Amino acid sequence: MAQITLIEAVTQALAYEMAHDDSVVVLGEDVGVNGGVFRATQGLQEKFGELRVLDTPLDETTIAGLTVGLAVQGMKPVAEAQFEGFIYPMMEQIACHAARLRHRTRGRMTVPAVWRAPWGGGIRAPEHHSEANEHLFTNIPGLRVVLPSSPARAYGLLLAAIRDPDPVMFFEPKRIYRQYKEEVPDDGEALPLDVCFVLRDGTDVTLVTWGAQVKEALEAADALAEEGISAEVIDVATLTPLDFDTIAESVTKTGRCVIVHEAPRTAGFGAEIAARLMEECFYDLLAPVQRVTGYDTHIPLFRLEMKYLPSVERIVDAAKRTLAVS
Amino acid sequence: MAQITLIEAVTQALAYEMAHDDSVVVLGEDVGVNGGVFRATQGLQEKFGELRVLDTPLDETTIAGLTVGLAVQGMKPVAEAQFEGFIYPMMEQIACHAARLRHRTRGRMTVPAVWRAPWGGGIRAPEHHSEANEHLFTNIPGLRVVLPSSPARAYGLLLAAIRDPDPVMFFEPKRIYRQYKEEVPDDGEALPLDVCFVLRDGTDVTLVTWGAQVKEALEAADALAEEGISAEVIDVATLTPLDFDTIAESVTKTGRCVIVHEAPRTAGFGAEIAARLMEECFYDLLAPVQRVTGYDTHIPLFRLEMKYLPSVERIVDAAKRTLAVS
Amino acid sequence: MSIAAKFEIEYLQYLDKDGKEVRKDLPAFAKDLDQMVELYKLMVSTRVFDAKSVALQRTGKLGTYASCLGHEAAHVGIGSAMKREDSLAVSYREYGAQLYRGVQPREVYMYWGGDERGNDFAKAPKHDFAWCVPIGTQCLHAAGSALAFKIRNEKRVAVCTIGDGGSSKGDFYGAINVAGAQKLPLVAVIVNNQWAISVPRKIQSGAETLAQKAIAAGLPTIQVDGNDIIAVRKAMEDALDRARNGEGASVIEAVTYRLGDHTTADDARRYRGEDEVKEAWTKDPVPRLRKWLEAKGAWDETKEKAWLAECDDWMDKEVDAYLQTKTQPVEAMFDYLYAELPADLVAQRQQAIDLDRKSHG
Amino acid sequence: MSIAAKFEIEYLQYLDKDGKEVRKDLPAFAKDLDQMVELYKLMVSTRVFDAKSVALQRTGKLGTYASCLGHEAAHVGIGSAMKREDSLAVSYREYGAQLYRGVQPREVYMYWGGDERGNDFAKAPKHDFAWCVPIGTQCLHAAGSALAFKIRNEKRVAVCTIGDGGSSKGDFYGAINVAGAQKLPLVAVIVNNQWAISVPRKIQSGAETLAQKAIAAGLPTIQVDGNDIIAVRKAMEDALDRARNGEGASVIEAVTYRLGDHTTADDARRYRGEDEVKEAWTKDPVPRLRKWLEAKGAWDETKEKAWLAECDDWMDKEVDAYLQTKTQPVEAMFDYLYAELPADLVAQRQQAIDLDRKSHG
Ligand SMILES: Cc1ncc(C[n+]2csc(CCOP(=O)(O)OP(=O)(O)O)c2C)c(N)n1
Ligand SMILES: Cc1ncc(C[n+]2csc(CCOP(=O)(O)OP(=O)(O)O)c2C)c(N)n1
Ligand SMILES: [Mg+2]
Ligand SMILES: [Mg+2]
Repeated sequence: MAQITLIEAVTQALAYEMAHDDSVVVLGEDVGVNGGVFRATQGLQEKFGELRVLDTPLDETTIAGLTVGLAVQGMKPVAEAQFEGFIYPMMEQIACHAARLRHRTRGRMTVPAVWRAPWGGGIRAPEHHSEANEHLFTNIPGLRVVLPSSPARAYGLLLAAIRDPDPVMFFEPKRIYRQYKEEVPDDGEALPLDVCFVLRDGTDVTLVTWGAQVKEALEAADALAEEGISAEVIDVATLTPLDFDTIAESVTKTGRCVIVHEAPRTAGFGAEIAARLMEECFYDLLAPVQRVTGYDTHIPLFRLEMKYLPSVERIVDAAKRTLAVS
Repeated sequence: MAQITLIEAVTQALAYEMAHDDSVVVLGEDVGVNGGVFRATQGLQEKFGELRVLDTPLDETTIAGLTVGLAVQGMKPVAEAQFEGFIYPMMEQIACHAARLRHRTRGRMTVPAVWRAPWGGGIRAPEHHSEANEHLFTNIPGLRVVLPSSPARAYGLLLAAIRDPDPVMFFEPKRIYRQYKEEVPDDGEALPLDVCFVLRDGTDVTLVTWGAQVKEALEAADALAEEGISAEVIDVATLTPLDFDTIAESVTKTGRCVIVHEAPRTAGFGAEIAARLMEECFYDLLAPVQRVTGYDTHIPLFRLEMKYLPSVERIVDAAKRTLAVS
Repeated sequence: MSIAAKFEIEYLQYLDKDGKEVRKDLPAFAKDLDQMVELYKLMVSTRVFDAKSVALQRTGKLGTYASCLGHEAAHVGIGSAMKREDSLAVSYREYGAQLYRGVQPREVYMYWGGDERGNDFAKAPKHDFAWCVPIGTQCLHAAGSALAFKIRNEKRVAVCTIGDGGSSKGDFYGAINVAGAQKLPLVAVIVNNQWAISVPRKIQSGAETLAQKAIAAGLPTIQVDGNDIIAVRKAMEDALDRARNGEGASVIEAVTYRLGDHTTADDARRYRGEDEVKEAWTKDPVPRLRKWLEAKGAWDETKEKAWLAECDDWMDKEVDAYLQTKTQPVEAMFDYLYAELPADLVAQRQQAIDLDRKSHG
Repeated sequence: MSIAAKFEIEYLQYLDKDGKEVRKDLPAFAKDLDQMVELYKLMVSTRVFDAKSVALQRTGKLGTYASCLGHEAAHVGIGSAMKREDSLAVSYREYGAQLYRGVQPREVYMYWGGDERGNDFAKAPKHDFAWCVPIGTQCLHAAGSALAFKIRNEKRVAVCTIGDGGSSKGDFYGAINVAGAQKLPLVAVIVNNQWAISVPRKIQSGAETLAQKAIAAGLPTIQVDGNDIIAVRKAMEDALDRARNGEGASVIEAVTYRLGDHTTADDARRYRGEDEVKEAWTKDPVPRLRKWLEAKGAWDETKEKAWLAECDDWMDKEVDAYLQTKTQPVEAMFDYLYAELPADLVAQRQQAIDLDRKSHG
């Protein structure tokens, strides 16, 4: 069994599901012959033809609307936004239709579609190629927002997203597309779409994160361990609908929590988790929940971008702050 | 001095600023002869001509992009989205350009523009006419998000928004467009864009809200007063950049807080305020902060919509819950 | 001078405003008078239905309502040319097309009466789209449907309608553009009723026809008298045939007029002159077809009266059914959000139910 | 058959691929050989600049870079026809136009080198737009600029460029549509280089020309040989004149070819054949103009060498200036967000500074 990267796991999941379900189609810019600018759809057009792996005209609104139309007529489209920073023109179709058609028609019409997009910073890319905007979608009822952070989770969650009868936003942390390989059996096994992943057990503080920052969170946990601090690390992965129970259970145990995400702090999804912890775990908290996030500014061009992204150092500092107060 | 409604205050502010600053222009759908579907721009085209009060083609993307172009060339455009539910196609221009051009060009190009939109539910309107989506913008750095809830605040904040050198989203709670009148001197006096309004002093619990829900919050404060509970009511009005200090000061005093907003709960702006209270006022909190919000579902068509919106009853209940625990 | 490309756009009309034939080559369907009577009857019942809706709104029994007065030929022409397996994606006022396809007046009333169940069409094709308020977005739903039909190799066509105003929206352009690039079985009909709320046609576009927008996408296009149902239906049939035969998409501009206010929340007297409206009434599609049928001996005053009475009965029944529909339970807000209610929402749903009980008893 | 509208699109070319005149009516500017030599020189320096950029990227001194190889006639033709008070809104690779207007190579390097200061043009007009990555959005900036000029009654024109791919985006349509409806002083140039990354022109649109998209907006339009700078500039001059005279907007399709990869992050061999590229090289705009100038006796090998040497010097200086630019301080992230830093962000800014100090010593 081959070792594969996160991006290869995406391709593997797409290929698996397309082979097993004729209604699965892929569409977007450059997804065909070119296999996507990151090669996520590499080889799919050759295998499944030009219609099932469709290069669209360059208009994100068109891609999003086609996706809704396809899904309503019984297909399972997987649309690609070439970068998450170009997703805005898709929002009207996603928010007004994909997330609402089941609701609008009392179940008559449904939108079993997936929107994939390479997400996040840290690859020295040009402007608009480094956005982390998951919060644009986490407050849209009727959607699911998924953000895998390992090859295995990318494979299992993408399969689940495609099979899910409702629309799913699937953001792929491009910084770790090729970070490491792991064995991912191509067995078609999906992962649940509403369970957080506890990546590391700990007792002193809970680090809650998602996407590429899982890497920094795990490294921070290592660094903390060296200082005798035991950090539990949770990969939220399925942001909405949120599996709050897993987070609550951990924080009830540790009494301390640091939420890490690379999107700007204000009104990022970290705020929701902090608010929930306040509402539901107030009396178990030994210290205020801390957020370590991107700053409330645009992610800078790449000369400065690493100073924008949450670092291991910032996470460790925040964790220690929660421990300093008790 | 005449008594005017909130919507008339909007018109008054627009007329004042257009008369005093030639660079102010208004554009949108039906803003001309028709004076806007809510009459916000009533009479302006007659006074200022067809170019300064421009009926655009029916394309929100076009409106948003024209607005950026106008602003960059030294105009002060006030664009209207006919309803906040139709704002999605404007997002790319707002997020990628309006909020970023100063940043992108190190100050060379700026976007002194305002986007106005009737906002929120409760008027028995058709689908997509009742959205409360301020959270789509509160996490965009470089923007301001403003939501007045009285004629005087609408007048003063809109003047400030137009004069502000940076882009401002100005959401108008249409449910209270004509709720009551008050005297609003047409004196061109702007209000600050980064100060919350304490509408009522209290000592036991702080009710934090904005938009049309200010009405319910004040009524809840009345109801609580009858039971001997003293509620402080804060109208956030300028959501971002947030004047957190005013909120923190109040909650430090009362030790209890209920945040009320009509947008869905998950990842609404209430989460940010709750998270901040946790981070900065943890040790002053006598009870967990409560959120009373729209449910995490689409605002239903009007037969059910009043059951969706936060009610006085729900606010009173939540306030009492914060008081029950100490 | 070297020429890169040339185009010509046809204008199609069979009946002038007085119901006189302006050309001899009537299409086959128009020679079947029984069928033409059926079309006429649906145009009349659409109008009766529409008047009833406005009356319901005026008496507080409906929310805002968008009337179709004056569009009957365009809408019935579109609906009647389609097959049941085709898919229709409308904006909000195309009742004539929808009634033909089986949407019930009670469903229309429910939708505009604030009840989502109006969109759960009981008799119309399940693959027809719901009313679509965000202007233009339905065009892409139709393009996506057409793509699904093409991928599955089905001989079906997706039809969308769009207003003169809506044809300014990028979605319309995106839809016809991808349909042209991929030869999708799509028919996009611009129902040009001269107004987009208060914005007149000339402020939407500097183009002399809206039909010519198709040229941007390399599509065949035609402008038809939208108050002449024969012209509308003929253009539809041609376009549907092409699409069904794998020849790709088409655009049709149906030139008509919005005789009423934009919606019941609008007052058109604020922005348009009476003369213009008076003039437009002389082109009313309903009497035009009636005159033509009467001249052919296929219709008369007695039949008209009888049919109007039947329509009244029908609408009364529909109104009754509508008014007797109980409001949905509060938990309906949650019950159609996802296939299965996520665990995280269970408590909220229960809270809504509890609160509702408490408030009511 | 009654005709609603007719259109004809001209194709304009003065020089064939070998630099031979294919028509006699050379425009006035082309008769001024000194000026033509200046244009040629800028085309050459643009090419030298471009090669230098690619080299910088290959040696890790630049991030991703979008080359303009093959577009020199189109870009210089556009830039040189404009007046300084006009406003230019580009996508990302139109360096030929920008260099003409005063953008410095070091600024281009800075932008693609990850430094926002590249957008703060020191010598180019302050009213020219920054590079615009979200495809198509710049067309509306130009339309908005044109509207500002019209409102203020200034005799200025807004110009935008857009790719063949970009012309599929609703923004392009919205821009030309409103420009048509409001007679705005806008010139929209579609630089059709046949590819949008890996997507060929025919997948973007079923239209036989991209110029015909203007018909949708009721605008005058022309297709020109985009590798013939005389044709590009002539079409630009005509369109700019019309716009400046209050006659409204125009569209120009400049047909050219992207001789390089899409960007340095792309490998075009994955998706296009060598034959096509080879064929395209035979239409290269630079030698074409050189041959014409040489035939007129206005250019020769000596001049060519001298100019290339000058270009090399220039670029060396620019590269030096770029490489010597120190990275901005960390607080620059905050300092251009708002006119004045909001109080709520002061602490974050300080945190970033403190953290940076801590990490560095
Ligand atoms: C995206 C969007 N913007 C604005 C509106 C508000 N609105 C509803 S109908 C309408 C005018 C539509 O005009 P047209 O397309 O000509 O259709 P008609 O109403 O004439 O049938 C507008 C602006 C909307 N529903 N959706
Ligand atoms: C809105 C948006 N979507 C996608 C992209 C990614 N992208 C960058 S360039 C490009 C192709 C552009 O092709 P074309 O418009 O023909 O211009 P060219 O690069 O050929 O000059 C794409 C898809 C983008 N920058 N913006
Ligand atoms: Mg109309
Ligand atoms: Mg191109």
